This record gives sequence, C-alpha cells and structure tokens, in this order.
Amino acid sequence: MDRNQISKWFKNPGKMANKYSFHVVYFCTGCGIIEIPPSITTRWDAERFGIIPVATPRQANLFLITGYVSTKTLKAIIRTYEQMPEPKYTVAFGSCPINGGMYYDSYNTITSLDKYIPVDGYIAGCMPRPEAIFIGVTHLWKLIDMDKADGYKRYRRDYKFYRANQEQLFKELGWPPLFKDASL
Amino acid sequence: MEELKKKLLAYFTDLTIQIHDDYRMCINTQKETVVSLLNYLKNMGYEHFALLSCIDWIDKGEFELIYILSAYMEVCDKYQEKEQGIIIIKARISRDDAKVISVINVFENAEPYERELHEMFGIKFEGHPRLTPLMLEREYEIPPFRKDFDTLKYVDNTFGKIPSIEERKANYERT
Amino acid sequence: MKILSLFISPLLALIIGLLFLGISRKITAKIHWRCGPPVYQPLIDVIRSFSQKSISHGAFFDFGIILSLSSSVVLIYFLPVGDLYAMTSGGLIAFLYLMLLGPFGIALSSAASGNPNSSIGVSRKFLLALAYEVPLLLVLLTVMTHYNTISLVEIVNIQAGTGMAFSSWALVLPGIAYFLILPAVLGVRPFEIVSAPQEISSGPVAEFGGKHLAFYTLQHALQLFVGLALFVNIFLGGGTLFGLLNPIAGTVWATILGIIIFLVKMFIVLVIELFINAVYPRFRIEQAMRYLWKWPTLIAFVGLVIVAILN
Amino acid sequence: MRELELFFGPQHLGMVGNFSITLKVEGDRILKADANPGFLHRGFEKLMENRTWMQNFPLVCRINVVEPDHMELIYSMAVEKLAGIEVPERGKFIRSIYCEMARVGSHLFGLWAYANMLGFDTVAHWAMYHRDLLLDLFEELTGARVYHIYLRPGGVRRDFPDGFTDRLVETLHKIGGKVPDYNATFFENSIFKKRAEGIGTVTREEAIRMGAVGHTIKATGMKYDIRKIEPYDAYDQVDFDIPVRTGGDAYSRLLTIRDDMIESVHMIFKLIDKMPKSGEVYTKTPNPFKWTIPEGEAYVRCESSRGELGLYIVSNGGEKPYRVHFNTPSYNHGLTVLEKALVGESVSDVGNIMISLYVVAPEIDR
Repeated sequence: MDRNQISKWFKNPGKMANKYSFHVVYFCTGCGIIEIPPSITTRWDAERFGIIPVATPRQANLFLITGYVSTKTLKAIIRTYEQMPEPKYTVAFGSCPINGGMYYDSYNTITSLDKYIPVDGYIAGCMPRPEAIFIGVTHLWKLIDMDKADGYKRYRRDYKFYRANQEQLFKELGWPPLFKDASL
Repeated sequence: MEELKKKLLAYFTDLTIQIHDDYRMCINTQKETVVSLLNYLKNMGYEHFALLSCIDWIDKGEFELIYILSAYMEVCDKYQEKEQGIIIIKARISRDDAKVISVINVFENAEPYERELHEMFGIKFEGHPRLTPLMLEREYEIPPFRKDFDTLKYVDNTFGKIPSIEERKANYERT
Repeated sequence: MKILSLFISPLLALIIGLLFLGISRKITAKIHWRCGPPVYQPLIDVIRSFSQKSISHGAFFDFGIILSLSSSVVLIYFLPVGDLYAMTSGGLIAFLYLMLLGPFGIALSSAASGNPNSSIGVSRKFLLALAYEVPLLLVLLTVMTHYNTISLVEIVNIQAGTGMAFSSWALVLPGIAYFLILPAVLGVRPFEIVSAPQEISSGPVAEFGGKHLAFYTLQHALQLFVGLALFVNIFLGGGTLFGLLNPIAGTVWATILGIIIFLVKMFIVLVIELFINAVYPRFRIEQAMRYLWKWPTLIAFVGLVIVAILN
Repeated sequence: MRELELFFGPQHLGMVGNFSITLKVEGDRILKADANPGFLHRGFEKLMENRTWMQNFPLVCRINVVEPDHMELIYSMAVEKLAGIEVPERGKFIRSIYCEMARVGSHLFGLWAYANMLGFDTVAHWAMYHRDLLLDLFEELTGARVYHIYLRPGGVRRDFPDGFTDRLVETLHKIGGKVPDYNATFFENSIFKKRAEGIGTVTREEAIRMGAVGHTIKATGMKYDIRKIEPYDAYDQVDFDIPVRTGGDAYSRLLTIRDDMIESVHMIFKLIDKMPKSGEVYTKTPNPFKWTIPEGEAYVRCESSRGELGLYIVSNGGEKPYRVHFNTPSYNHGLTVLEKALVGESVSDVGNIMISLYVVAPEIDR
C-alpha cells in the first residue's frame, strides 16, 4: 500500500473498502460459470484481491452475470439485483449479455441485458479466461475511483424506465416496485 | 433381431419393420398400437426407454413421434450378443389434432419427455398427470419447436421492440 | 487498572478477533496451495459492510443483532486476558448464561427476517448448542469442583503456580473433552452446520446485509476470541507460562508479557482448529449431536467422577 | 411441525448450474421435490435447424458446459453416419485419447462440486487445480480452455503437436500421484463416509425403471457402458474395465466416479502405446457452406462421463439438419431420478444427492 492509497483510505474509506472487498453473488447463468471455480480456487486465487463468493445477495456488492440470460433467469436476476444493498456493481460476463452473442436468434434469451438492469462493465469473450476476469475487476476499480461505476445510481434515477422495460417483457412482474415513482 | 421381427409380426398386425445393418430396428406403426407395442418390448427385455422425440413434417401436416428403446446389457442376456440393438418406433399423428395416449404407465421416465413435447410442439398426452410447463415461462402463440415458428421474427418482435433506456428516456421527455 | 481494562479488553478482543479471522483465512489459503487475502481483509470487509445501506426487517431484526453484539462485549469483561480483567465475581456461571445470549440475539433477528433458510439455521444453532452444552457443563463443573471456585480469575491464578491445568492429571480428561467440543463452540468444520453456505445459504445471516452484517462479523470475531480465550484460561493457564513471569509480577511489563503469552497460546489453539477445519467436511446436524453426546460427554463424565472422588 | 416450502436454487452456492428444486419440507425431512428446470433453455435444437452442418459445432459443445467434448463427439458421429464418412485409424485413437482426457477433467470438476458442497474446501481446491493442469494441455492442443471444437466429421482438426503425449503422460502421473492424498483426506474420510453412505439410495430395480444410466446404474452393480456395448472410435482396440459398486448410494456413486477416473487414466496410457505413429487424422469433407447430406435418420450414442449420451438426427437432404434431439444423461437423472431420490432425505443432503447424481443443468435445459 503506497502513501497515495493511504490518503485515499482516510478520505473515503467506504469507497476504498468497496473496491478491495468484493463479495460476489454469481448467477450460474450459462457457460460463464465454468470459469468461476478456477478463478476462485488455487490456480488464480481471487481471494487475494478480496473477492469471495457469498451465498445471499444481501451480503454482496458485486453481481457477476456469467453468460447468456434466458427470460426465466432474468426475472431471478432482477429480483437478486434489487435485493442487494447499495452501493452495488454489476459485471456481465461473455459476449451474450452484450448483444445476444451466438444466441441472437434464440426465442428464450434476451439480447441485451442493459435494457433491464444497469451494467457497470462487460468482460468480452466466449468464454473470458480467468485472467480476463481479473483485468475486468481492475477496470472496475478504476471506474469506482472515478465514480463512473454508477449503475445503482442510474437504476435509482431511471427506475421508471427500467421498470417499464421489465414490464414490457414480462407483462406481469409479480413484485412491487423497489422505489416510489415507478410508473411513467 | 430377425427372430424378434418374426415374433412382432406374428403378434401385431399393423407394423412395417426394417432392420438396418448397425443393429437398429425401425418399426412404423399406428398411434393406437404404441402403448401395447412398448409393453410387449419391455417384457422382451428392452427396458431402457432412451428417448421420446417428435418431428414436425409440416409439408404433410403430420407429427412423427419417435420412441427409442434399448436394452440394459445384463438384463438382455437372454438374447445373443449381437441382439442388443436399438429399436426405433415411429407413429404419425395429425398436426391439427395432436393427441396421443401417454406412455408413462409403461415407462416412468417418459414423463419429462412428454411434458417437454407438450410444451414445445403442443402435443396433448392423454393421461399425463401434470402437463405443466417445464422449461418455458413465457407463452408463445405457436409452440416454438414447430417448423412454422420463426425464431428471428419472434426475437425482433419481442426483444428487439424493447427500447434502450436512453431511447425510452428521450421518448418520455419528448412527450 | 480495572477502569482501564473496561476500555481496553473489548477493544483488544475486537482487534485480535478480526486479526484471527484474517490469519485463519490466510492459513486456510496456504493449506489450499494459494496465496490468500491480506490479514487485514476482515477489517476491510467490516468497513465495506458499514458503508453499505442496510435493509431492515423491523425492530426485532435490529434489536436482535445489537443484543447479540452487546452480550458478546459483556462476555469479554468476565474473561481475564492475562492480568487484564474487569470483573472477578460472577465467574463461570454467569459466563455460561451470557454465552447463550449471543445465539439468542441472532435467532431473534433471523426470526424477524422471515427467511426459511434462516429459520432452519436457527433451529440447527439451538440443537447444536443443546448438544455441546452438556459436555461443556460437565467440563466446567469438573473444573469448578477441582479448584473449589467459580471465579475464572482465581482458576487462572491457581494455575499460575503449577503452570498449566494439564499439569494436574485429574484435569487431563476434561481437557480432552473440551478440546473435542471446541470446534462446535467456535462453529468451524466439522461443526460448521449453522452457517453452511452451500446448504442453507449462510443460515441465520441469510438476510443480513450492510450494517447488520458488519455487526454480525464483529460479533463473530468476538465469539471466536471468547471461545479460544475460555479454553486457554481454563486449561492452558491463561497468561502465565510455568511461573516465568513471577519475578517481575505486578509491573506493567508483566501485564503486557502476560497478554502476549495469552495471545500466543490462543493462536496455537486456533491453528490446530484450522487444520481440523481444513480436513473435515460438515456433519449433518443429527450426526453432530450423536457425536457430541457420545464421546466428549463420556470423557467429561469420567473426568467429573475422577475429580469428585479425589476431592 | 408445519410444512414449509423451500426453494433450493437457482441462486445457491450449493447448486451446480442454474437449476431449481421446490421442496416441501417438514422440519428437516423432504416430503416432495419438484424439479424446475428451464433457467438455461436456449432452444438449441431449434437453433440448430437454422444453421448449416458445420456451423452447428459451436452450438453443440455449449450444451454441456462441464464436458463439451463428448457433445462434439456425438454430433460428429451422427454426421459421419448420415454422410457415410470413415475416420482414419490415427484419428480414431486421437479422438479416444481426447475424450478420455475430457472424462478425467469432468470427473475432477465433479469432485470439486461434491467436495465444495460438503464444505470440503481443501479437496475442492486440489481438484480444481488438477483440472486446470489438464485444461492447459487442452489449450496447447486446441487453442481454447473450455470449448475446444477439436473434433470434426471425419476425424480431428489437427494432429498432436510434437511431444504432446509425453507432456500428457507427465501431467497424468502428476495427478495420479495425488490419488493417495485424495483417498486419505476425502474418500476414506470417516466423516465424509458418514455424510455420504446410505444417502439418496437408488436400487437396481428403481434405476432400471427410471432409465438411469452412467455411474448411477454402475453404482448398483450393473456394467452398463456404451464403450463396451457398442464400441466406437478406438475403444474396441484396448481392454479396460468398467468399475462397479453395489451400494447404490451417494458414496458408491462417488467411488465409481473415482475408479472410472483412474481407469480412464490407465486407458489413455494404453491408447498412447497402441496408437499408430503416423498417418492421416481426418478425412476430407466437402466445402462446409455447400455441404448437403443425404436424406436419412440416425440414432447414435456414446458414453459421456455422465452416462449414455444419445443423439437422434434427421436430415431431409438439405444443408441444415431437419431435426436434432439430444438424449442427455442429466435429463433422466435430474428430472426423474432426483425427484424420487430426494423424498425422505434431509434438507442438508439435497445438494449432496444432486451432485452425486452428476446433474448438469444446461444438459437438461438445452
């Protein structure tokens, strides 16, 4: 830890702690999950960056969406995202959440994830290698430093638009809005 | 296999049987016969129900149901070594009135297959206890595995029509 | 001295507890052939949890975790750390009652959260407590009978003359029994049944987030400290080492050295527990109860009988 | 005691893959289990009808994330059968070695999943590390860590690089040298035995009735293995054993997996010894964009690490398949066997049983 960092710690401990303690809740949405075990175990050891998986969204601050998202999973993803306490960050994994990837014509997978929940960063590739995951995490650090990882703020600000998109897809969501002022 | 063919032809009337060189036996039959045929074959040692599938022959307006049976090796000892083939049973049903009798009384593990076919092709299996959706949660006008379901068009109409947040915001501010 | 220790001992327990959590993660990582997080990682986690917005599920949800944390802090006052102690009276009996308050607070919170996983976790927690309380009570009864006192401070002082409780052979069997139930008291594998993340999504803490989680982590660190410290106090002679500190007794240096010796002893016990933690999977709850009621209870009972006959 | 409805998954650390089970529990006992798949449904079989024969390879291997290689194999076999393509001798051996490597990797992943489920971090980390060593070899051979797309109709994409077999043998020896450690800490561990013995028992009659395959049926004492019944590739040229157990519970299944893994390693050594030293590795196929395959149908099967894997494929003489249907082992295990095996067990054993049945969610959903 250099002197620069120490001053940052004193200035904004919450932000710095958020950077170095990612408690990950990951959804096994598709292929991405196969590279998660190698990156959290011996070979790549994500724990040295403070990244550990947790069991419930309540304890997490990083949401990894590991691959394509089918409509059935999307409901669960939105639920999980709304359960996480702020500040929270979302990183989508692989090319499928960006634009549908190779499932561009599948009737059951959505094409772009950021229409439904805010995404702070994408890690491209099919599959991204564990190294790519760590590079993605370091990029996320930079974004947090620059206050650009503001997905949760956008979600709060534009909630009615997100909610409208979700309702357009699902017709009936089955849970009350997270914030007030949810209808257009 | 030839032996089994003779037995089957003697027992059932409306069968056409071909034997391929790789121990595959192909039986064409009517949908009414399927249950009794499966029962008969099960007693003959073909106890492994491998697959229940369906093909949509849209030009002829028919669905073809495929039942694939094979034998567990040790169970089938009473047959000669070369007799452990695979039996493919085919039955055609009308596409407009897709109804067939369920076979879960014969083979327990046909249950999820039938649920899936009900969902993907819209075939009704009579006597199935829970024909609830298995994989899908959304409702589709045409069951998605039918040949006249155009996936690309569907994607464009549902996922493509949803605007991005920026677009929606701009629209909202304009109005 | 006492007023000073009122402030120092909880702070010390908190720091040491968090440090031990960090060290245990590091050592576990080394057993797994990997590098592991920095030892101050739990502190970062706690700061992060405090910075997050927490979602409350009602007054009981908040009250339960506060109760649990404060009861743990009070526990520390009854616990001599070397020469550092706040209370001499009360002793083991009060200690036992207070030890139940911590799980009770967590249970209160979890019940308020209404998560089915939490309720399963809580029921497991009480079953497990029920299981290890029996041998624990027997062991403590044996110790009290042997030393003819219920005060922890006096127990430690008596041991200061002989070095360790293990030097008196009557206490060997209770010591073994206590060591066998120590993983259950600390909640590590094979008794990590309560918060099994892979089975019931962390159990009681499934709905804890933000500040609640931070409080829980602190409470967990304190529990770890208490569990280890009790064992060190009763069986390993507390902050004494075969009368090594007797020449400089009463000075500030003796106090500091006593604390250091105490911590080193705790650390050794912790490392042994970590090795056990690393090579065993979880028990099922009924298996854990069967085990705890069989061997440790039997050994503790035999120990009690021997001590009773000797006295 | 009141009945509780408990949702196990889809977001759950003990869950391998995105799969959900709705449990009706009374206290700790499970009264009824309802499998709820479909979180990973992409409609593969529909998508494959819209792509040409060769374009389907990237799709096929994504059906089973843990072990994509057998998916490639079965699709190649089906296309070869429909088009009447023969595989050269050396190609056959390379295919078999490659598939056995995949089997070892997949079993190590299964070991990780099982150990992780029981909170057995140490063994889980070791298994994942060893799998990674194998993935390095795959990377050298094919250029990718997970989805290799190495097989093709008519053989394999390219020959082994120089000295590859030596490195393979070295790595396998390295992994094999750890087997005593695995045995001591995991398979022979007394607490692990207590956890796994008598859990999720499937008797032989039940297994046959429910159409179980793979080691679920091997653990009941039946030597049912497609590699023996209907030998493909080079499996008829080496002799190997099919490990079986008789318990039928989770512990027997796990021991079957271990023995199968060791047997696979031995088989790789034998295959390397017997392999022709040089020769073609693939038969030339026509231009993939204009490749039409004659009308017909085929049902092929192979033994993946999870059990019998089947593929029913129909061609109407065009550039694209008319219908494909995969018969994946997890389908039976996850939807029929699991629901029955869970009834009467404890909640803490749900993941335990599920992983011992080797259920991989994307294989069910497809």
